[in-house]
Parts: sequence; C-alpha cells; structure tokens
Amino acid sequence: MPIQNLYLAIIALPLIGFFINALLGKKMSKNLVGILASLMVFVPFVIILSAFSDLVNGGEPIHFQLFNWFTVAHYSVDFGIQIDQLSVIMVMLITGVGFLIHVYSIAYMKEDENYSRYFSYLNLFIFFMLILVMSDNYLGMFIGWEGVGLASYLLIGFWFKNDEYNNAAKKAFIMNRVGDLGFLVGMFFLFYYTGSLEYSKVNEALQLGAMIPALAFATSILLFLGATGKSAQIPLFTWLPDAMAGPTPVSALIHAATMVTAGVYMVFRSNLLFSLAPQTLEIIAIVGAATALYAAAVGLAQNDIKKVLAYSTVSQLGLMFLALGVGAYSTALFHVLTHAFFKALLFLGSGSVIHAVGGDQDIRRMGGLKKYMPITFITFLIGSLAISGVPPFSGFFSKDEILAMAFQKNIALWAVGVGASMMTAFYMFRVVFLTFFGEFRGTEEQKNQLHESPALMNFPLIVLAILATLGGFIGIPHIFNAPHLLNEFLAPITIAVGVAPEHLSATTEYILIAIVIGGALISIGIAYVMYISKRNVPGKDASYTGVTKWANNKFYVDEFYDAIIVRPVQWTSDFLFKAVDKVLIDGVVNTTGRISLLTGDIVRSIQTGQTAFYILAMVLSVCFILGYFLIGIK
Amino acid sequence: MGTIIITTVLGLLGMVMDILNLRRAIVIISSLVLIGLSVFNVVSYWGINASFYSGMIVLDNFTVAFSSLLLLISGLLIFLSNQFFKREEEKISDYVALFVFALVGALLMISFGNLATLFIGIEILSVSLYVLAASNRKSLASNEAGMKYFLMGAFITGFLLLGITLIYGVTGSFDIYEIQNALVLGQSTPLVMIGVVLLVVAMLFKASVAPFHFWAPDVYTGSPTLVTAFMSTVAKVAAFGAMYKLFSIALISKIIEVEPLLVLFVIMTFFIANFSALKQTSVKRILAFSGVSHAGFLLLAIISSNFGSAGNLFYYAAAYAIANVIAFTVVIYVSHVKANDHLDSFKGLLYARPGLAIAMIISLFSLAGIPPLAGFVGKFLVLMATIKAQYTYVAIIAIITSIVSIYYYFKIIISMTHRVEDSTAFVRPPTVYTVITWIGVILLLVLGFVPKYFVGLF
Amino acid sequence: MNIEILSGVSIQHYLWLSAILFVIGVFGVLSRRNAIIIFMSVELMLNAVNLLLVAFSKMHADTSGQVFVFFSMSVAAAEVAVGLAILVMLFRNMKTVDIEVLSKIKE
Amino acid sequence: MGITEIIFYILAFVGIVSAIVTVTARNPIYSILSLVICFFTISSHYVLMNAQFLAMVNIIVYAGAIIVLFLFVVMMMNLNELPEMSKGLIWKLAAAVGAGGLLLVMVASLKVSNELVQAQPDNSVGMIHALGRVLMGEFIVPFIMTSILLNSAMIGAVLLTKRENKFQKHHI
Amino acid sequence: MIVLILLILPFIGAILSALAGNKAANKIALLSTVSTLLLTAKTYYDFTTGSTTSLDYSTQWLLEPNVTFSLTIDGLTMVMLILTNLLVPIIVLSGLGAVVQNSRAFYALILVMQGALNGVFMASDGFAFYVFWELALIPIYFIALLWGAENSRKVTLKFFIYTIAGSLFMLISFIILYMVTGDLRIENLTNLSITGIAQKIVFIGFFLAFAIKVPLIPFHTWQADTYTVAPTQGTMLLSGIMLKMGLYGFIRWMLPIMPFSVAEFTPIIMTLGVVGVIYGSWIAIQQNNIKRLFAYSSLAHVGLITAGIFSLNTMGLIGAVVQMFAHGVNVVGLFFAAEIIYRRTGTLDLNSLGGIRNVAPWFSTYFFILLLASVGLPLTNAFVGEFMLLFAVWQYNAILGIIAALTIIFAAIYLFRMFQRAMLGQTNTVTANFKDLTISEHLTFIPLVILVFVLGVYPMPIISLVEPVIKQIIQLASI
Repeated sequence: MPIQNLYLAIIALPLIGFFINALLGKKMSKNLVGILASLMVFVPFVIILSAFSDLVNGGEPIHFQLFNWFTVAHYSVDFGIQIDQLSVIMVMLITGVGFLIHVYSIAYMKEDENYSRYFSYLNLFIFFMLILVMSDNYLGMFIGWEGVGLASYLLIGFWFKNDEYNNAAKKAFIMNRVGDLGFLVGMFFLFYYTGSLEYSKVNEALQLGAMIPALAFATSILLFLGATGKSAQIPLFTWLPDAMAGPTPVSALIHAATMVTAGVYMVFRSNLLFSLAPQTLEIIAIVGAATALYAAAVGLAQNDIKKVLAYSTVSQLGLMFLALGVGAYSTALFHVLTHAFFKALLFLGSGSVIHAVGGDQDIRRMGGLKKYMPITFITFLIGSLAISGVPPFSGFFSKDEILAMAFQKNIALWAVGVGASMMTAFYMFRVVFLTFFGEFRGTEEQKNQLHESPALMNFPLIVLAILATLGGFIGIPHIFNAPHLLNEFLAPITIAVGVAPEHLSATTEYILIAIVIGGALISIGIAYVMYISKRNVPGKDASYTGVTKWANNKFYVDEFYDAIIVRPVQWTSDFLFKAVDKVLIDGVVNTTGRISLLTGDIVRSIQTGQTAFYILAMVLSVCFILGYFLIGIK
Repeated sequence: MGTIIITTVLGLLGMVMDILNLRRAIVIISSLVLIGLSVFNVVSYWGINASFYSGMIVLDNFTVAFSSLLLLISGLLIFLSNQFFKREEEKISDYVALFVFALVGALLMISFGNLATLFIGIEILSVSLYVLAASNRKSLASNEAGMKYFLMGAFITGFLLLGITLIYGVTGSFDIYEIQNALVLGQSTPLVMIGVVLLVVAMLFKASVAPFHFWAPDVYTGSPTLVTAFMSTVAKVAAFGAMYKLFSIALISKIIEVEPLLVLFVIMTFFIANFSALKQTSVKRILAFSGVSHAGFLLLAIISSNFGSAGNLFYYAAAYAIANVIAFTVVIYVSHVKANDHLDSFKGLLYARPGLAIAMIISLFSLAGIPPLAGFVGKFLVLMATIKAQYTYVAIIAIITSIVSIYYYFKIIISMTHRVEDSTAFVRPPTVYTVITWIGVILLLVLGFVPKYFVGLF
Repeated sequence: MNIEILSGVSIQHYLWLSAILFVIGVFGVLSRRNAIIIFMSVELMLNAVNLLLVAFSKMHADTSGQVFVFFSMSVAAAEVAVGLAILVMLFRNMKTVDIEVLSKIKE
Repeated sequence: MGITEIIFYILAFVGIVSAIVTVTARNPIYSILSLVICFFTISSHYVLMNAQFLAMVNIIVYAGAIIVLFLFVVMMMNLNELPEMSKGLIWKLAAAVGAGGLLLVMVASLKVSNELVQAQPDNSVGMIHALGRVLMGEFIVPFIMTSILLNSAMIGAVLLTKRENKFQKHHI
Repeated sequence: MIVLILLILPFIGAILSALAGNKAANKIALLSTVSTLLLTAKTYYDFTTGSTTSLDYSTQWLLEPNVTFSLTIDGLTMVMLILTNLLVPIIVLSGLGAVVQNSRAFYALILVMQGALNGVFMASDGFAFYVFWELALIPIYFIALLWGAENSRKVTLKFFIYTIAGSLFMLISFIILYMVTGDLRIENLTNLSITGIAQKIVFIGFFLAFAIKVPLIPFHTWQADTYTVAPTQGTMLLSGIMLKMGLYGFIRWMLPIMPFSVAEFTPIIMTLGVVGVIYGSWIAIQQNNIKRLFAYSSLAHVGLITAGIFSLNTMGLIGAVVQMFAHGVNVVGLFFAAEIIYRRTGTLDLNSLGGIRNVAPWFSTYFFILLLASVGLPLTNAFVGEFMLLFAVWQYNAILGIIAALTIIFAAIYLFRMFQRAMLGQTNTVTANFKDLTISEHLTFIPLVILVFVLGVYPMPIISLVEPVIKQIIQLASI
C-alpha cells in the first residue's frame, strides 16, 4: 500500500534522520548534518500538506494499522496511524514550525561542537511528537508523550557539563513523569471499561455508556493530570521556566510551539470523555485560569528574556486550558496554532538577541538593539503585538475567542483571563522596550560585537512573523460574518460538543473585544511610560521588595515544593535505608544469627570437659528414662 | 562369615609380618585386602539369609552391605596410616593390627545373632579404640582423650552388661530371635523395660547420641586425627548398624515404647550438636560435633523407618562416612603440615592445594546436605520418612538445625578461601591423600546421582 | 511371686543385692577423683552384674548365663589391662591420676 | 530362715560393706583389699549357686590377676603416697543424688518381677562339663573372638606403656 | 532427548573450561554458551513449528520413595531458557575485557550455574526442581566469595544461609506434597485435594523459598550487600537470571498447586510486592553506590512482578513473564555498565564520579539506553511488561495499582540522578582518563541494546509463547 507507506514516511524520516545524525553525524560536515535534518522534517511537511488538502476537499481521514503490538486476553493494542483533521493540523504545525526552527538552528548552533548530536535530538523529538499526534490510540500517544519528554530531557540538558542544566533537564523529565502517571492510570480506566485504547473504539464505547459519570470523572481527571505535566499547568509547571536551560531554538520548538501543547491535544482528542465529566472541565478551567494569572504575574518581574517568555508560555497555556475547560476545544487549538507562531517567533527573536549579545540573557544589560538588528526588532515587535492581543495580529483572534467563550461560561474566569492578558501585554512590551529601545547597557566588548543575525536565522523569523500576523484569519469571530475556517474543519473531531454553543450577542461581543484591545493598549502604554519615558531599568534582584520580590522569585513555589516534597522524600529515603532497612529488617536477620551464636556459646558450655560431669549427666539421663517408664507403666 | 575370618587373619598376619620385617608392606596389603574384601563380601554373600555357628552370626543383605561399607572405609583409612605414623614405623604393625581388630569388632557388631557376639564385638572395637585414642603418648590431649573414652566406655559397659543380663533374666536366652519371641509374648513390665533401656542407652552412647554424646567431641578432638576419622566413621556406622539390628529384631516389640524418648534424644542431639559447633575453632572439633549431629539423623533414619527398614540408614551412613573420610583426610594433611587443626591453618588451602580443598568442599557440602551430593539425598530420604511417620515437627527442627550447621561447615570452607601470603607450608601431599579424597568424591557423586541402586536394597 | 533359686533365697534377693552393688560402683565412679578407684568401681559394677547373671542362670537352669560371665570376665580383664596401661602412661606424663586434670579439652 | 539364707545375708552384708569401703577408702590399698573381700563374697555366692567352676575362675581372674595388677600399679607408682584428692561437697552430693536416683529407679523397677519364670532346677548347670560343652559348642565364636579382644588389649598395653628413648613426633 | 542435551551441554562446557588453561577458559566458555544458545534456538524452532521432536525427558530416579527426574519444555520454560541462554553468553562475553584470576574455575562455575538454571526451568518434577534450585546456589556463592570484594565472606555467607534456609523449607513442602500424592511430578501435583493446615504449611514453605530468592521485602536484606560485593558477572547472574527463579517458582510451583492458600495470602503478597516497589525505589533515591542503587531498583522491579503474578490475571502473569525477560536484559546491561565504570575508575561511588559522558560517548549512549529501558520508556522492552503489570495490579485493586505505578516516577528520579552524577557534569581526576569502549565491550552491549528495542516494539513472540501456559495456570489457580 504505497499511500500508507507515504504517510509512514512522515514518521520514519525524522527517525532516519536521527539515526544518521547520531551514528554518522560526527563524520559529516556540519552543513550536511543541518540540511539533512531539516529535510527530514521538511519532506513530511510536504507530504502532510497533500493529506491536508485531501481532507479540506472532503477526503476521508486516513487510518490504518501497522501491526499488533501486544494482545493479551481480549486486550489488544496495535500500532496504528490516524491522520484526521486534528492530527493533520498538529502535524503541519510540528513539521512546519519544526522545519523553520531546524533551519534557524543551522545558523544558531554553528559554533557548537556537538552540532550533529543536537540535530539528531531535534529529529528524535520530531519523530516522537509525530507519533504522539498521529497514533490512533492512547498507548501510541503515550509513546510519543514519553518520547518527547525524553527528547526534551536530552535537549534541556544538551550542555551536560553544566550541572544546573542537568538539574533542569532532570526536573523536567521527572515532573512530566508525575503527569504521565496520571495518564497511565487514566489509560487503565479506559482500557478496562471500554476494552480498547483506540480512539474510535473508545469513543464508540463511551457513546454506548461504557462509563458512568463518576468513572468518567476519575478517568478524565487522571488524563488531565497527565496534561498538566506536559503542558506545565498548576501544579506541575515549575519545570518549564527551568527548561530554558536548553538552546533557544529548542525552547522555541519544544517548550513553546509543540510539545507543551500536547496536553491540549490530548484533551481535545478525548473531548468526548471530558464532556462526560463536567466537573473535570470546571477544574480544568479553574486550573487554566489560575495558571494564566499566576504565570503572568511572575512574568512581570522577570529579567531574563527567556524566563519572561517561558512564563508567558505557561500563561498562554493556561489560557488554552481555560478554553478547554469551558468546552471550547477548537478555540484552544486555535490558540495553540497562533501561539505556536508568535511564541516561536518570540523565542527565535530572543535567540537572535542572545546570539547578538554573546549569550547574555538579562534584559537589564541590553537596550537599544533596534538599530543594530532591525529585522529581529520588527519581527519581535510583531510577535509581541500578537501575544498582547492587538488586532489584526493572530493572537488577538484566538485570545478574544477564548475570552468570549469564558465570558459565556463564567464572568470570573473571563476577568482572570483579561487580567492575565493585560499583564502579558505589559511584560512583553517591557521586554521590547528594555531590549530594543534606549541605550545599550552591556559591556563595551559586547557592544562591539552587536550584529544582525545571518540570513538563515532571519528567514524563519520573517516566515513566522508573517504567520503571526496573518494566522488569526483562519478563525474570524462570527460577528464579522466571515467563516470560522478552523472550527469548520475541526467539526468532525469535536463530536463531544454536540450542540454548538450559542453565540453571544453582537453587542456584548463588541464590548468584550473593546475591553481586550483597550486593556492591551493600556498595558503597553504603562510599559511605555515606565521604560521609555521614565527610562526605568529594573535593579538588581536583591533590591526587590514586597510583591515584586515575591513575583521575581516565582512566589517561592520551587522552594515550597522543595520543602514539602523533595526534602521529605530524600529524608525519608535516608531514613528507610539507615533505620528501617539496615537496623530494623536487616537487624532482625542479623539478630537471628547473633542469637544462634549466643545459643551456641551457652549450649557448648555444658561440654565442661569433666568426665565426672559427663558420667553424672548420663546417669541422670538414665534415671530420667527409667523414671519415665515407671510413671508411664504404672 | 568368611569375611570376618579373613579380616581376623589379616590382623594376625600383620603382626606376623612385623616379625618377618615386612613392615612397609603391611599397610598397603591390609588396605588392599580390605577394599578387595568389601567387594568379595558383596559378591559372595549377597542374597544369603542364614545364620552360622548356632545363631551367633546372622547374615543378611543388611549385614553384607554394612560389612562392605565398613571394610571399604577401613581400607581407605588404613591406607593413610603409612603417612600418619611415619615417625613410628616400627610400631606401624601394631597400629594396623589394632585398626583391623577394631574392624573385626565392628563386623561382629553388625553380624551378631547373639548378644554375646554383640558384647564381644563392642568390646573388641572399644578396647582397640581406647588404645588408639591414647596412642599418641606424648600428647596430653591424646592421653586425656584415651582416658576419658576409657572411663566412660567402661562405665557404659556396666550398663550394657546389666541390660543384657536383665533381658536374659526375663527371656532366658541371648539369641536375638528367641529374645524377640519372648519379648513379643511378654508384658512391658519395669524389669523388661529397664533391661531394654539400658541396652538402648549403651547403644546410644556408642553412637554418641545426646545426652550420651559427651565423650564424643572431647575424644574426637584429643585423639590422633586418623583415629578420630576411624571412630567417627567405622565405629559410628557399626554402632548404628548394631543398633538397628538390635532394635529391629530383638527389641522390636518393646522399642516402640522407647520411641518418644528416642525422638526427644534426636531433637536434643540436633540442637546441642549444631549449636555447640557454631563457635568452634578446631576443625576436628567442628567435625566431631558434626558427627554428633549426623548421629541424630542416623537415629532418625532408624526411628522413621519404624525399625523396619535399613535402606535409608545404610544410604545415610554411607554418605556420611565417605564424606567424613574425605574431610578427615584433608584435616590429617593440614594438621600434618601446620602442626594443628585450627581453622586458621586452613587458610589458603584452596589456592595452594586446590585438589584437596575442592574435595574437602564437596565433602562438607555433602555433610551439609546440599544437592546433588549423597548427603543431600540421604537427608531427603530421612526427612521424607520422618514426615511419613508423622514426625513433621522433628523434620522441621532437623531443617532448622541444618541451617545452623551450614554456618560451621562454611566456616571451614571460607577459611580455605582466604588468600595468604605464604603458602609454602602446604607441601605436596602424598599421592595417597589425593587419591583417597577423590575416590571419596566420586563415590559421593555416584551415590548422589544414582541412588536408586543403593536405596531400598533391603 | 517369689522364685526361690536357693532354699529361702529368691531371685529377688539377688536382684536387690546386685542392684545395690552396682549402684555402689556407680557412686564410686561419680564421687572419686582417683582413676584407680574409679577403675575398681567399674569392676565392682561388672561383678555385680556377673552375680546377677549367675543367679539368672541358676533360675533358668541354663548354662549360657554362666558362659556369658566368662566373656564378661575376659572383657573386664582386657579393660583393666588397657585402662591401667593408659593410666600408667598418663601418670608418666602428668604425675597424677586425678581425673579432674583431664578437662583440658572442653567446650 | 534356713542356713542358705543366713549365709546369703552374711555374704551380702560383708559384700556390701566391703564394696562401700572400696569406693570410699582414702587409701587405694584399702580399697583394693576390700575389693578383694568383695570379690571373695561374690565367689562365695557362685559356690552357693552351684557354679563352682565360675567361682574358681572368678577368684583366679579377679583376685588373682586383676587385683594384683591394681596393686602392682598402685605400688609401682606410689599412688598411696600421693596427696589426697577429694571432690567438693557439691560433687559428692551430686554423685549421691545420681547414684541414689539410679538405685531408686532400679529398685522400683526390680521390685515387681512376676514375669520371671523359673525353670526346672538342673544341677548339672554350672558344672565344668556342661559349661565346657556350651562354651566350646554354642558359644565358640564369641569365645574365639575373646582371644582377639585379649590380643588387642595386649598389643594396646604394650604399645602404650613401652618406654622408648627416641624422640617422637607429636601427632595431633 | 534434546532436552537432556540442553541440560548437559553447559556442564560439559564447565568441565572443558575447568580443564583448559586459564587463558583459554573464557573462549571455551564463550563457545560453550554460544552452542547452548544455538541449541536453544533449535529447540525454539522445534517448539514453535510443532515439530515432532520430543521435549520431555523422564526417568525413574528412585523407586521407593517414588521419585522421578523429569524435564519438560513448554512455553514458559522456553522463555526462561531463551533468557538464560541468551544472557549467559553475554555475561561471559562481558568478562573478556577483564583479567580474571583462576579464570578456568570462574568460567566453569558460570557454566555450572547456567546448567543448573536450565535445569530449574526445565524441571517438571519437584525433586529435580529442588536439586537444581540448590545447585544453582553453589556456583554463585563461590563466584561471589572468591572473586568478590574484600568483605565478601560475611556477606556471601549470609546470602547463602539465608537463601538455603528458604529452600530447605521448600523441601519440607515438597515432602508433604509427596505424602499426599506419592509422586512429585508437577502434573500430578496440580489437582490436589490438600486443604487446611497442610496446604498452609506447604504454601509457606514454597513462599519462603521463592520470596527469599526473589527477594520480596522483607526478605531482601541479603540482596544489596551481595550485589555490591559480588564480581559483576556474578551480580549479573544473580539479578539477571537467578532471581527469576523465584518468580518462575511463584508461577509454576505455587499458583497451580495451592490455589486456596494463594487466594488466602494474595492480599498480603500483593501488598508486600507493592510495598517493595515503593520501598526499593525510595531507598534507591539516596544511594551513592551504583551497584547498591541497582540492587534496590531491582527490588522494586521484582516487587512489581510479584504483585503482577499474584493478581492472578492473564495480563498480570504474562506481563510478569515479559517483564522478567526485560528485566533480565536490562539489569545485565546496567550491571555491565557499572562494571565498566568500576574497571576504569576503581570506584562505584557517585560522589567521586562525574563527567564520563564527555570522554566516553559510546558508553554513555548504551548506558543511557539501558537506563531508559529500566525507567520503562515506551518502545523499550520494559514498558510493555510494566504496563501489563500495572494494569493487572490496578485491576486487582485500584489503590494498589496507583501506588505501584508511582514506580515510574521513582525510577526516573533515582536513575536520572545516578546518571547525572556519574556521567554528566565536568570530568574530574577519577574520570578524566576514562577510555571509551573496547570492541568486546561493544559486542556485549550491542545485543542487549538490540534486545531492548526489539522486545519493546515487538513483544508478541514472548506473549504468544507463554499465553497458553499462563491460561492453563490461571485456570488451575482459580478456585
């Protein structure tokens, strides 16, 4: 079946790229490595475009099985590929943005000695990510799910000589594993109650009522736990800011555009299940809103350009989950797309900046860069506008849709969302103003080296800037009477929603839009006043006080986790080893031995060596025996 | 019967050869004759169930098998005496004669058909062993061992004699079959039981079953090692053979009443012997206590067969005796080159003399009951019979104390595995040591692998 | 009940007498330290038993009991010979016949 | 009370007393001498029971050989001049308890002896003629083996006591 | 007959390598193990193709008592044989790079061990099983004692006495079974009508033997010390194959024979298993000796397998077998990695290691792959088994299942911590001169890594081999 092989190639090519680069990369020229790796992502992109066009033109989703993974009793899991509307969008996103980031990396990583390893990891990541979105069952998704975790681990800890980076990588992996536990157990529920893990069969069974609401709640909450890990939601978000230890393109690809949105994908994929459990949705909405607000608040006081972006990512992911929580699955995906464009753009832009200043990431030591690197400046500005929700940039559309949906559900959620996006606008422009305006505040040495990035790096910036600008038009609010292309395309997947939500009245909608835009502009204005007009530059970390200090220190969540989880675990481990294992359990064993030896000492002391004693003992024994018989016989 | 005569003549011949100045040949001729005799014995007397000389000697398969075992083991041990008594060559014929006479006593003990034969057999064996135990005249330990053994042995002879007398008083005969008949018909009055008990006690003493075992560790420790080897193999096997014959024929109707006590003694033996051995530092003494603990198993083999079958007893005895021959051979070698048998003297043996050390390890494994060696099969059979006889708790005690026993057997093994700086003390052992140990090892393996040819013969 | 083996003397008498002599022998073995005396006590025990054997032999009107006494005597003789030899040797080495010195090997 | 009975009691009394003296006398010589007396009473019992040959042998073997041997050893080693070694009170008590216990159980057991049956008295029993027949007929094997026993004892005695001047290696 | 040859071949190899010189011993051992492997492959072929070759062997070993010596190969046995005979050549191969004193004895012992292990798995009557069970202990004891670390004597003695104590209780159980049936062949033991206290005694006897061997908490304290002092090949044998004996015993000799007691004790054993999972992993978190860390991790893994077995669920039992296989492969690989570190640096202390990845990329890669397999990453061999096991435990009791599933977090914590501290970061004086792998070391790792992926992606061969056996066992085990 050649057509299947073609789709198989989507997955296979990145894997092949991984193997070639991993095994032979050292011997190949750097350019070859980069080009090969990029091609291995680009070709799938082209293939998926054809699938996309098929689907757009009303073609059937592609679904086929490769082979049986395992079958035990009536439980069976196959390796299956499913390319439907949802997958196709995700694959396009992954391969498309992935390709751009590969290209960007060719230039960005030029100097690194482990160039080929880097690209092999990237390809590996793409491979797993594609498995994640193309599998036709949960276990397949889980393969990708864990696989991207692995790739993320490898890439965060790419510079493994630095132990801080390693810690960050380890933290990311372990936190993800906490989520994976939820995913795994959630799968058990699905497997047991629906008898399968294949999406279509699961949905079929769910529609037939395979799960009572309580079960659906348990299952969905467990799956959501998985999603919080991968998508950095409260309470499992702390790894993402630390994950910025990896090379910047990695942050763009994995920790902004693709991997972290896997949680959204998963919830979307399981929308039927989640719709069966309204309580879970409420929890998701609340968690999403809280995450959005919290991360935005932390973002206000960060001075590391990548950290700011990281927190903004967490915050945006929170918004996506807010959308999921209010049942607006396709809206969440819409934001995934736009976010991928502008956040990848921002990260790559920041990478460009970091590249220019020689690796420094602190915005307090930047400034005035717009004249040195205009392309970066413009694209970064576009990204910032998009994330701030300024029309007509893409972020506006998706964010507006989310907020409208939230408003419909619960005004408090909406308010939180608005608050978060206002903060977002503020801190993004704080970054823009501090980085690109004013005078350069770094060292002379750095100043002399400031330069615009090479074309290979600018090309992705430009492409992404275009996407960030125009991407929003695939989902135009209904009040403008244009078709919402995305929603229509995704309609077959969102079986769960059943009845489309009622649209808000036009007036309300206009008011909401106005508030969002107004809020964004106000925030930008404040930032302008603070950082351009007053030329404020944030001081040293130590100088912070009050709320700012708390925000700068991420409200001490890491410390909190350290105190209530990490330390107790370590302490308990020591205790178990030293007290329970060595003293108690082994002590019992050793004491048995010692008691035996002691008994030996006592017993052998009756061997006194004195003949008279021996004879006496024998005589007494004989007396005893005879006495026994006398008593027994009479 | 021919076997006993030939053995007796062999002993006398040895003394004659001494006169004829053929000392060097005595040892070799004696042991070869004995080993040959063990084969001859089986070939010519197997399947004969008969009594000789007015029932003084009773031959059956059981007797033949035990005789051959005793002959074989004695043959192997006497082989060593050439080396062992090297410094006293002029007395070698005396030693060998004493060994052979002791063997005659042992043979009488298991072929008796009359208590007189048993009594004389026991005394021949004992008297020879008293002398042999004390035979290292300059060693205080040997003196002490000989004296202790003699005192207690003579004392127990009184009990034995009293027991025989009382049985005679009740039954009017010394013939085991007549006693059997008389006792089956008679009641278990105190007079009968006191006779039975005293006989049993005397046999338990010879077999070193607790609480009549006290002599064994001390005497084994003090005696010259070759004598210890002889005592712990030939004497013990003979004692158990005699005990079985006595219990299963003469006392069969009354021994059932002693059975609870015997079980108690078995348990005591396991407990005392195994725990006492734990902290010993002399290898000989460890083996002495091990011998006592195996006496428990041997007695258990007799009890668990309901005094009706000696298959397990023979198998166990053979496994035990052969393993002991190997172990003592190595101990003799080591105490020869190191002048003592302390555990520390064994350090480095594995690296210096791997052949001997491996044989020793195998024999200790067999004693510890680790498959697939004969010792394991023996324990397996005995435990099986024990549980079949509804003595599950005894089996469990046996198992638990066996676990304890592993500790002291392994103390020896571990000692041998120490690496030492200077292993020159371990001079090349005479070939005969190596040959004997490996003959033993092969026997152990054969017994272990194809037990079906040795178990259930009678 | 009373089996008279002699006129007026029953087997019971001899049982008692032998028992008493035997136990005196046992007591001697237990209570003395001098090896010679212990030997003699053992001889006493053996003789007590011999007496009983003869009495039984008389009772059963059976010669074999008396024959057994022969064996018993020769055993006693042999034991004494060996025992005294050991004793002499011990005495040469230790200059004593106190059996309490024989407790070097213990535990 | 017949004459036999009276003789029995006298002999028994003398025997027991001399036995007690044997095991309690301080001086070994006294012990030996009283042991001789004891043996004589036993021999007398044998005569009483019509076992004249045995009585004779008893005197020859015990009084004649064994006791002389004892005496010889005691004299040779001057054992009677050795400082008295006496056991502690506790030991003596223990010995008494042990022996007493044994006596108790034996007496208790021997008290009832109704299972003993008397055969038709036969005066030839104990006569040398009958004895010889049985000894050389039925009991020939143990009889011959007794020679081995004595042989062993002989070798043993020689082996152990023969003095030699040569250096001897210690065996362990 | 092929069964008998398969049994004897390693012993012949042992004799040959004992007779060979110290230099040639390892080659002869390798040759022997490889030929055993080939024969196993042939047996596998016969087995799967249903060829008429008889896979049974039986002979009367004793007439009275009626004891036979029987060997049989069925699906479960086949899997265990493949595991054993696949890993032993690798273990032998792993020693090629190291200098072993008295290597002929060393390799002879390894081969004896292999023979005994094959015997344990093939035995189809209680006596043969017991004999091989004990026999397997001896070579490993000596390997650990003679080629182990300085303080090996005490530790190995404890190990030996501990394990043999367990097996002796099993002997009692077998004897009691014999009293009931008059026979020890497994097919006659399964439909027993023994109940009540007798079944409990039998059960406890078996349980002690297996639980100590596995080891199941709280019978595990011999394990970490023994693993640490034993030479690495010994540790590989111990952890890779030998502890599977206990698990195999659970499946083969406990479930079908004592269904009532199993049902009665299942809650306890399941709890012990799951507690073991948490306990082992938890302790592993703070361990600084690599081997000790692996030992505790092994404790966790086998706890899970035990729990899976006693869930009495097809999924659980098959998962257990799959996981046994996977664990064998992974743990051998991990210990080999530890061995390489030890060979080159002379230490296994995490505090003094670090930065090895800078200097030994190949080694790091293999190590990392095996580590991932041990963590249970999907597409590696351990994942499928772990998934099935957790699923089965979860089916038995959801709470236990969730607790057991914590292992996926813990495993990541301790293994990644270990990897980071040993392999990542800057090199130091200890690790600066760390040489990357030699050819023979490559050859050792490669098959393991291949197995990791092959079984991860396609575990069906194992599953289809054991499924009929497992179904039968479950049928017998369900009351």
